[in-house]
Amino acid sequence: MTDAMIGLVALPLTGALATLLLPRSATAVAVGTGLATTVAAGLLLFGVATQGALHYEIGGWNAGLGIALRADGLSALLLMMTSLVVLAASVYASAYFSADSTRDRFWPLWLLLWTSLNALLLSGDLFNLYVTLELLGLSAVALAALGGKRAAVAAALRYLLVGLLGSMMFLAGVSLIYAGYGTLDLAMLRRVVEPGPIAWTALALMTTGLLLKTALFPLHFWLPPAHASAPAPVSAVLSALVVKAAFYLVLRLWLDVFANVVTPVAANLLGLLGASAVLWGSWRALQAERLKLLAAYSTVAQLGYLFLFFPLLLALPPGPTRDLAAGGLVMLALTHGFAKAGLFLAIGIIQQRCGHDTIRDLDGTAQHLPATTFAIALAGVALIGLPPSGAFLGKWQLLAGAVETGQWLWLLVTATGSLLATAYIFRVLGHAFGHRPYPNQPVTVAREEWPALLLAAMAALVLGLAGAPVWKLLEIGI
Amino acid sequence: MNATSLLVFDGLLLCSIVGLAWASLASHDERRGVILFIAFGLLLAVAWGRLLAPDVALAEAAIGAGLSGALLLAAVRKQSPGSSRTHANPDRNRSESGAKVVLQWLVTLLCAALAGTLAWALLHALSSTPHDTLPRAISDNLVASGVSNPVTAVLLNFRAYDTLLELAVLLTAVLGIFALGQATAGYQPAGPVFDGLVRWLVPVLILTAGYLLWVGAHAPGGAFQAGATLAAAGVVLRLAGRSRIGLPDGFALRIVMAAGVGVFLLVGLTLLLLGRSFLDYPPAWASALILLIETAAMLSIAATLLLAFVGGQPQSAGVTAAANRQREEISR
Amino acid sequence: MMTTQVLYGLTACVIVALGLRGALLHASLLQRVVAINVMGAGVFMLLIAVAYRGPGLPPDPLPHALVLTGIVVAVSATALALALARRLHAEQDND
Amino acid sequence: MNWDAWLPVLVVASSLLPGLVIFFLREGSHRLRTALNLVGAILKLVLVGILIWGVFHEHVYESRWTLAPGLDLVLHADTLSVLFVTLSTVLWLVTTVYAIGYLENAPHRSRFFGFFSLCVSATVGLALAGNLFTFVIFYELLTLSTYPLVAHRGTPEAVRGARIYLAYTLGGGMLLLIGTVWLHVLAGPTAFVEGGILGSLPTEYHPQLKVIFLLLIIGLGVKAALVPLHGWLPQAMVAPAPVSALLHAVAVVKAGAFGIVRVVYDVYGVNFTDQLGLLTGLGIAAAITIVYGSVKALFQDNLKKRLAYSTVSQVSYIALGTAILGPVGTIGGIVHLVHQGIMKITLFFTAGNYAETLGIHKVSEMNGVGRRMPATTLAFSVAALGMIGVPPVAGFVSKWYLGLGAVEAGMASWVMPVLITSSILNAAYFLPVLYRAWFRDPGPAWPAEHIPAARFETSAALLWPPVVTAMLALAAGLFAAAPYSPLEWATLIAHREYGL
Repeated sequence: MTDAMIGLVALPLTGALATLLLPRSATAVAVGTGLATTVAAGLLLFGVATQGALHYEIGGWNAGLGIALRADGLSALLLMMTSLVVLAASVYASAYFSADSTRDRFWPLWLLLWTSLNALLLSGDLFNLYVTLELLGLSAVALAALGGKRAAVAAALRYLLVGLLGSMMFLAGVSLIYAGYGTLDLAMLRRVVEPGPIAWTALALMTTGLLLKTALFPLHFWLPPAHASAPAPVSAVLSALVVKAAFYLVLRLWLDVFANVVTPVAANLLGLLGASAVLWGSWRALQAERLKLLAAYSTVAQLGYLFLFFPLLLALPPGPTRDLAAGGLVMLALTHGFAKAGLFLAIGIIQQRCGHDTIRDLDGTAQHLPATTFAIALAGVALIGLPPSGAFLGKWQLLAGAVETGQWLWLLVTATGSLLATAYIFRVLGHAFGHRPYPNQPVTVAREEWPALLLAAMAALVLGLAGAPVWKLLEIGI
Repeated sequence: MNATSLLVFDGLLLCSIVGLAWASLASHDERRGVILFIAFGLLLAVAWGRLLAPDVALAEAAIGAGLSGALLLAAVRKQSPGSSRTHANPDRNRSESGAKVVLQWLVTLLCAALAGTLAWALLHALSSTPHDTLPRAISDNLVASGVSNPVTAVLLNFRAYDTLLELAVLLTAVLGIFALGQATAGYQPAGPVFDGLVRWLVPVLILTAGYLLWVGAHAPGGAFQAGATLAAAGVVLRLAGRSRIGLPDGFALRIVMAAGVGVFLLVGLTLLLLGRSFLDYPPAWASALILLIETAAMLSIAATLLLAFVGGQPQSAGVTAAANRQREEISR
Repeated sequence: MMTTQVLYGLTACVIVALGLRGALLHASLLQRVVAINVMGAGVFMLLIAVAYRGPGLPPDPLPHALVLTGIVVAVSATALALALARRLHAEQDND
Repeated sequence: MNWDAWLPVLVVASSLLPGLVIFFLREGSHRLRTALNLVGAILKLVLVGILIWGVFHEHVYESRWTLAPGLDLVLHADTLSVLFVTLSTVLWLVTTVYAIGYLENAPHRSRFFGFFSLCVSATVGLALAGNLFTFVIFYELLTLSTYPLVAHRGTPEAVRGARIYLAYTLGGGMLLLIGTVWLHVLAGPTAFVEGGILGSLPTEYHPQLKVIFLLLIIGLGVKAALVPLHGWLPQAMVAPAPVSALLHAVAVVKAGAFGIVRVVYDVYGVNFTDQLGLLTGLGIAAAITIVYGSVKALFQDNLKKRLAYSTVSQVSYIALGTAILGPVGTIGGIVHLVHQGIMKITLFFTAGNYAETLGIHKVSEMNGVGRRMPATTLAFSVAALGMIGVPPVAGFVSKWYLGLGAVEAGMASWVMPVLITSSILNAAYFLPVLYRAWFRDPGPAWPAEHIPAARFETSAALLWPPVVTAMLALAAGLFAAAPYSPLEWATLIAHREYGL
């Protein structure tokens, strides 16, 4: 089972090299590697479920000296989500990219991005996290600029500079930790770290760097243009996974490694930033002219919800209610991943089929692409957090946590955010009802519509109805 | 070199480093900023030497100051000198709006605060006894690592996974550059003096690269420094307007680009098949495997850094040759 | 030994601040890339200063390896940034 | 395969699965779609029959599915849920037949019948919900599945009406969700238990319980169209006739009223609610709605708008019944849930017939329609009289019990005047229509005669459903005392609630 861990990194990396060396059969090789990696992720999830947290020392050196890969419930779940989303997006991309030149440049970068995501979710060493963050940043930027249009290149450039700034801050934090505690391994660090100037400053630096990469509210300016101008499968993965990987690190640092260093004041600050992200993101999404901008601002808002959990998790004493809230957080993160990827893929179909994605004149399009509109509707249900989506369970726990700890502000913000989300989703869906004739068969572009539909259905139905194991898995800590 | 003169040397060095950094960032002319930055990089290499980090000094000189400087200078060349000056000046001579000044002060205060907290935390860290668990572990396991230079041991054995991902980062950067389009046009063919210098310099650079690669096992050196030196040779050839700068074509180029990560993966996976964990070299084989990986990494690093300088997928040899001939007619 | 580590450490903090200020303030893209490289150099100095153990003693090799990796990562990021900038200027020039 | 656990799921699935299949059907395959619809409806009717028989004999049907630790999706068939399930199943069958006739050559029918089935599945799920958590899930699903139905026509007014409907219902849904979460934190998973479960909570929780009650009632009040929250109902009249029939007689409006009954009886417990002093508040809100709805209905010339405002007032009888302490008042409220459904759906069917056959939309255009369409107008008259409360139609039974209950509970001082004035107002806005339909001679030509007068006055599928429901309304009044009648079942519910 531990070989699955190294497989998760080695397989996409080998795939990347293979697609680089054999451009002609790149698509087949890429989708093949994707399937293999998804199987590895499944094996890992099964391994973690049966044997608890897994541990793999690379090069045979013990964790202090060498680098250790670790997988607990949280990372195994995120890895599974990542694999499913990227696999679906790969199938979509195989039909989406028509020009051969972009396609054979796309696949190596795509699989390198996948490698960095898996490496980041598995890594148990601080400096290794820095290198995976860099790999993630560079491959995401290269993919975002793939379109070659001026807007895409400008947005990608700003994204790269912000990413570099974030990584440098993260590295400064890592250096402080090494200076103070002499170790880089997360497991050893958790035992050794105690509140003090070193830990506070290092955590502040690392968190600021990561918040730049997660695009939390004041630092979110780079996200909408970058995600809106990138090609559809790329913006799907950017919004659903890349920003979430940085969020995963903040979660890992705050709740696991630096658990006893974190102060409620700092957590409330994060909560406030999250709350403003929810309101600002939803408000801008409501006014967005184009579907892609709407989806990008919706990402800013949805990440705000995730940060609302920090003050709750800090205030709740360790126990069943805290595990429920933590499960709610993960459920919200997973559902947003699937729903946002599905939404972006569906928007990509509309943009490709009708040449534009401006919401105002969407009327005709929504009728003759019923399956795409249905995917947008399902993804919308999951983004708003209506039942039977996984986000409903997530938001339920968020509200329950807010009531339990008496932090009513988060409750109000969640309620307003959900209503705003309803407004901007149904503003789009309102166009689905018009006089245009209904095509005879609902699914028009199979290879592109099925991935979008399945991802959206995963978020809106499967996670909502079959979500109970998520809580059981989360009990498996490192 | 008693303590006081060392202190004087440190003070001088650090003042000039900070001075250069300030000058480079404060200058409004990009070309001047870049050149100051290269000087800053070189002095930095001296600082690493002073702090007994020769490997890093070599890398800083070759990559930090050398290649980054070359890349930056090439980028400056791209903007026609006129435009960069007009671009920078108009908003300078107009009286800066109040908001801009306030913003600058705000940012400066913010950065000062950051420096303060960083220093405060650092002093705490340095005041406590230095943690020696890791250095001791490295020296204990040095024999088993197959190389005697501890830095190479860490890079290629203890934390080999980091280096694998780092080579992947390099590959991603180049693939990203490829995705943006064709390579830039070459340079004017060099005059006789430069041409003579190139004729001597390139072989020496290649020889040094080979030496650096070999010596890395037991003395400062290694794949990165060797790769950078090899790339420097290519850059010199490129600056001399040569069309053939040592880069293979088509499929061979893809092989060389992928060699670094490829060999690393190959070794790791075969070890996995032999029942050992990923990248866990058997002690008997360790030094040979490390040398194999370093050679592939050197070629890969040289190719990728050179491609980054060239700025994209070089057209096939025929095209550059024709372009050169056509340029020669114009210049005559 | 104490003074050298502290001296270089403090300079590192100053350089990081300088780099950050340059990255945040500069309008021209090239100088923002230079500023980020300067900030990186500052962090690397921090690491190497921490590794220094005194004039005669062997330093801690781990930060050296980390800085080596950092330098290579920094140069690849710079190369990509400059390539993106060149493509952007090329697009701006011809429209 | 133990039958008890699977029956409730089958009841919900019997309309859910055909619905999902219909979504992916080609637009042209009419016969398959109609077959799927009818098979689903009949299968559900059979299953509900078994359910009625089982629950009558104290048989426990419950299916449970854990969504998250502490949050179970529970479908539990008790007396109250069976009443609502039977109502929706019967009326769904009738409305399906009507809709097939009504949408003869309309576009987007796969989409319509798909959401139509989802809507009924949500209603049945809501009825069978075993705890407040499941109720909230199906409550939101109901909103989601009815939004496309209201916006089905695609005209700007339809989309606008649907947007208003959505704003109200999802806003209400959010309040209901917050109230439920708050209650869940205070009292743990709130299962529906006859007699309520919150009585035992410590007294310092009481102020919070009052606020939660307010949140829940406002959340449910939106769908039950209590006065300030009823704005969406007249706007949703733009929907096609079968949708407004299903929405106002069976699904949406009843879901709100049913929710209020559940919260008062099975969550708080009617005695505990009275002890908290909340019953009178509810009663007043209901009374205001009853009078306001009837008054507004007086001035509506558009027939469907008039019926809409009449629904606003009629549904609040159920809330009024809940507010009257004592079994007799409860019986009146609960039985009106069924009676109002049957009568109101007849009115909407007939209104649909008039619009579809003769293009009549306004009351002023209804002169002499009785001669042209005698059967439809007869059904309309039976239902209208029932609404007024004229015996022997079903409406009289529920108003009688409401009055009796008020007297017994000593609340006659203000309940009786409300009942009397509302009956008078009902007469004021229904009788002129009847007079105009029967005793006025028709104008030169009907506004738009789509269907010529052949053997029947209109197409068969449009004619028989209102006639059947009118007869049902009559039967519910005449055979009120018969076993398995709505009144008997309501008495059974009341006895189990009050533990007699």
